[in-house]
Amino acid sequence: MKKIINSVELVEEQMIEGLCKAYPQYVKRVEGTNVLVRADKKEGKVALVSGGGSGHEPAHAGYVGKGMLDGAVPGAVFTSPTPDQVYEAIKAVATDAGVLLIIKNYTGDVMNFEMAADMARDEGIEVDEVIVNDDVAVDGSLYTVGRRGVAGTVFVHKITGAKAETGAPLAEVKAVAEKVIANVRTMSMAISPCTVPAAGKPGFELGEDEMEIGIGIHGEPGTHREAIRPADEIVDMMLDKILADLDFTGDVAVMINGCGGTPLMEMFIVNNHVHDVLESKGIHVYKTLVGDYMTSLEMQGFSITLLKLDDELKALLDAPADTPALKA
Amino acid sequence: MKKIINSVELVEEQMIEGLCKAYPQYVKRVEGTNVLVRADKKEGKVALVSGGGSGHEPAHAGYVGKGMLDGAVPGAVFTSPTPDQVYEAIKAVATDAGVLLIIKNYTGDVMNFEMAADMARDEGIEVDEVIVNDDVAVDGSLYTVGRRGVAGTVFVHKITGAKAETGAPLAEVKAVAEKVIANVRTMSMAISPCTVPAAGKPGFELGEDEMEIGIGIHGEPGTHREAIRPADEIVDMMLDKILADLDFTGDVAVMINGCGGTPLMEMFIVNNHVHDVLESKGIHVYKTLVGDYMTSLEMQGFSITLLKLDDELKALLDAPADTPALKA
Amino acid sequence: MTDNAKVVEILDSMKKAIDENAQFLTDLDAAIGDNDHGINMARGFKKVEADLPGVAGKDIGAILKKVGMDLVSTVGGSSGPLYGTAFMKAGGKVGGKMEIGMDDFLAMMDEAIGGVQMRGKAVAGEKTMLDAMLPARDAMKAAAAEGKGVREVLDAGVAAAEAGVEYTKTIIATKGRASYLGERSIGHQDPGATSFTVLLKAIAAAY
Amino acid sequence: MTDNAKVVEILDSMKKAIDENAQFLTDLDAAIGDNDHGINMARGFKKVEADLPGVAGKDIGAILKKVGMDLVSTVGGSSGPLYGTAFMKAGGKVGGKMEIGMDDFLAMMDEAIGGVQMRGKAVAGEKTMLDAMLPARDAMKAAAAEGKGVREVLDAGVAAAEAGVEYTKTIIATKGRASYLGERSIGHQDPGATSFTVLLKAIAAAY
Ligand SMILES: Nc1ncnc2c1ncn2[C@@H]1O[C@H](COP(=O)(O)OP(=O)(O)O)[C@@H](O)[C@H]1O
Ligand SMILES: Nc1ncnc2c1ncn2[C@@H]1O[C@H](COP(=O)(O)OP(=O)(O)O)[C@@H](O)[C@H]1O
Ligand SMILES: [Mg+2]
Ligand SMILES: [Mg+2]
Ligand SMILES: [Mg+2]
Ligand SMILES: [Mg+2]
Repeated sequence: MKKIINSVELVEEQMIEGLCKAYPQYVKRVEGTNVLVRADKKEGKVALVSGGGSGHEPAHAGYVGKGMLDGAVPGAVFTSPTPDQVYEAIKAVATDAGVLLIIKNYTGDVMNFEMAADMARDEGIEVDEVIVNDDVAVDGSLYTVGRRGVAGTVFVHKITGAKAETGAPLAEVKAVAEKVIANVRTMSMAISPCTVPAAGKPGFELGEDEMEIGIGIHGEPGTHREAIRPADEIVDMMLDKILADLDFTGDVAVMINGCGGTPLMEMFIVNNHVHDVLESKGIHVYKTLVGDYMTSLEMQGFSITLLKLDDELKALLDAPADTPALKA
Repeated sequence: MKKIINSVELVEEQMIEGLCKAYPQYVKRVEGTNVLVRADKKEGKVALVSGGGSGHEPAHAGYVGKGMLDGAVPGAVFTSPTPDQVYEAIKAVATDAGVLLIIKNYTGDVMNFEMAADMARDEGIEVDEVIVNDDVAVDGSLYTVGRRGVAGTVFVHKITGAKAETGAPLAEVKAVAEKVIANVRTMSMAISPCTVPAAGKPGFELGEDEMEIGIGIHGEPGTHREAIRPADEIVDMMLDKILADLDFTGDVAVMINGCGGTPLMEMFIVNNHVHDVLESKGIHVYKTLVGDYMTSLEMQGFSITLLKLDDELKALLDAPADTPALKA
Repeated sequence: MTDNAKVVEILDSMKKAIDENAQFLTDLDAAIGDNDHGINMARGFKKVEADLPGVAGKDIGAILKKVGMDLVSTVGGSSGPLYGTAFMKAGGKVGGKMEIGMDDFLAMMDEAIGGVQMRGKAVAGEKTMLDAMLPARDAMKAAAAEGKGVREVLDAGVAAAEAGVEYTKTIIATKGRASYLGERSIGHQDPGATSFTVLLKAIAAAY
Repeated sequence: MTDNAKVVEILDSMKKAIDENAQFLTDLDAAIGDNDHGINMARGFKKVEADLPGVAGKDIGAILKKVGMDLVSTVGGSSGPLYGTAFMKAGGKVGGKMEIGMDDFLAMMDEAIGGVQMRGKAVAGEKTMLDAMLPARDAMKAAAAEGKGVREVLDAGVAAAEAGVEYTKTIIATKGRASYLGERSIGHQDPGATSFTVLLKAIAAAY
């Protein structure tokens, strides 16, 4: 394992500190916790809290700021944060308008966030939640835990954050979040694995010419493995899966998300074909994001996210946001 | 070589197309060229043109937009663009206020850009140039070609772009660019190489526990190679070299730049110690940028850039910028 | 059968057993999950060990509740809330007691399993820790009903847990992260079922 | 000695020689530069080859100017302006001529070298293409002065160029990208000196 770190025990702590030092104008750390909240607490609006394991940077702390999240809770690398930490975040950001938790659909995340929500409710804080499950790679049937929450979560942060910023009541903010969740789909692939620092070795191995299709953001195996193909064919395969899942005819937002180790050049090559395919199918791209938004440490690969837009979602997507990792 | 591309011949073309499709609100391609210019040409101000080989994304096209560049010229991967392309860029963006070329100090870049400048002057266009040479890793003595231009170039784009946006005359815009160049220093390292697509194999090899100190943004060898050490020790070594070169006492801007394959988590860990060291030496960090600003394909590593600030540079650094890769 | 000092002793040896198996548990999780189960459990029991001196003199219920809270607040992931709740529930069953017997222990197992099922909403056959916990509990109850001694009862539990782990290799995961693999999860044993077996063995070894 | 048809033939064989050596030249550049010299040169000569039919009937000056412009507009990097200028300058020396002799050729070499020095501001001993060009030019002039035949003159040039390449292994680069390496550049031969030798060999092979 070759990493630019000091020790595997200090990775999360020094990452949090380094992030706070980089962006004092945006975030501050709640003392004695790993929780990051807006440098200036905004009253009179629903507060948004999200989080998950570390290793997905800039998610989630990079989205704390005006028009997006009020608090972010990073756990250990690829491990859901614990309830006490989430509870601290809720307490720190709570306003009279209530708190909305944006949870990615993993058993661990859901359990830890819900335990925290219970603790906060016991204190009289109004807390509600939404669960993001945009990954079309996995079976979403009733006989599984459902789809994973992956890069589409960033659209949920952006749009729900814009809605919250308007001062809308909790129920309306939640409704917008659920609208995004209902309309967002993602599919991922990787050509190289990533190594959880404490594990010391990669979570999986890929042959010199292999790729993993449908991989999760924690390096969880995907739908299948096959020999690497030209980028356009990979895009075709991934879009087929996304477009089979939801009718995207009309306007969409596109996110080409890098997994952490992917050069931007390759993401633009991917984007080139994504646009061509969508256009050929009568789907109009209203806005595109290309970059590292929800990563998996140093993994090389990308995900494609499509979000179906109506006028409300367009306006909220375009609304101002000022955070370390996303500005609009 | 494992890459998400279609063919080595199409890499630059499809990257450019993918970038244009992602950001039509910012950039458009000059027909029949590889040149990218602002979607809306701004008259009445000095126009800035930069460029270099491809493979440094988001540089340089990612910095085209309000408050930064007017035109960017990407060459083949890691290869300076040719004079005809640079000339097309100059022609496309030229205003009555003149054109300033921001060139990184490589023999090839300087020759190609200067040939283009000559061609443009023959057409009656007022063209001037600055040459960025921020890399303290290499000997800047008179007996060499001098220092390389690396990540500090992004600060030159940002600050010079802000100055140009005020409508200042060419001489003043150039003077600000030279002030930035005089006050910016960078040092880089890598723990893994990168592969130029057409070359098909890495430009160098590193042992399982080796790192290259002082590496260039095209994977050029650096000052030396040694066994990898804890991040803080690497930072100490790099900062020593930077701080020995210029007295940074006072206010500085910091850029922790990823080489393309480096996870943000590691960059934040680096930033954590950079801030601690600077503070301990009485250097105050006014602003920090952490991310992929000037990359080397998928190389894993980072650079530290320090820019010494006075009030003028602070104001220009903070001035609005709206580009795909940098917003202020 | 067991006083509070012995409970502390057992918790100490659980910590050691988890450490010894951390790499193994993580490797199992790499195959069908996210490469962290052993790391998570080790982080949790490190905190447990650090806090034990502070609660060692207290009643068994208080000790186990503290263990549960430590696990909930340090393990994270799925196993944190699950094991944390299991220990808290088990502790809740024996609040105030300085000594417990086999009946208490079996009732605590019921409570722990109830906690896991309340949180995780899984049933038998979904390739989770329950596939070791449920057969172990049943085997121990049966052995106890036959009047077997403590060590024999615990050995029966360990044997059933181990069989449960083997069984997890044969089934598709429908809960937890391994469920994303569908058919590809077959052939791999469940990390959580394995860590439960490690913990139960640490208990058995104390008798 | 050489008419315009033969020039086209030689340019064709230059293209083949560059292709054959592209990987080698790139590998040399990987060691002390940025891993692209062969790629750059091959891209340039591909364009040259494509454009040759369009200028084949023209005078030698026009042909070489076109070659120079093609190289300038496709090679990029340092070698593009340098070789491009070299060919353009050489062509400038023989504008209008449909046939040239040894005197013309040596004058063209002078012009080409002058162009490279004007652009790159390097002198002998800086570990660049000049360390093959200068000795080759001098050796050819000397051989011509001795009244040697074309093939002998060119062979003398190739031998001197090859010796120049060997010499580049022994010196520190002070121009071009390899200069960043300082002492570490010693032991490696210069890619540009090597590509010049490849081109000169292609000329020699035509006689
Ligand atoms: N719903 C559930 N009910 C019971 N046990 C579960 C459930 N979900 C997961 N587990 C257990 O948790 C284990 C994984 O724990 P761990 O790797 O620490 O958490 P995570 O999956 O969040 O990374 C699985 O092997 C399984 O035994
Ligand atoms: N100033 C110079 N004068 C003469 N030749 C030079 C000069 N700088 C570089 N070269 C030649 O150019 C070669 C490198 O060409 P190439 O790799 O194509 O360009 P780049 O260095 O821009 O990548 C060097 O090996 C050297 O021979
Ligand atoms: Mg986990
Ligand atoms: Mg080059
Ligand atoms: Mg796990
Ligand atoms: Mg080169």
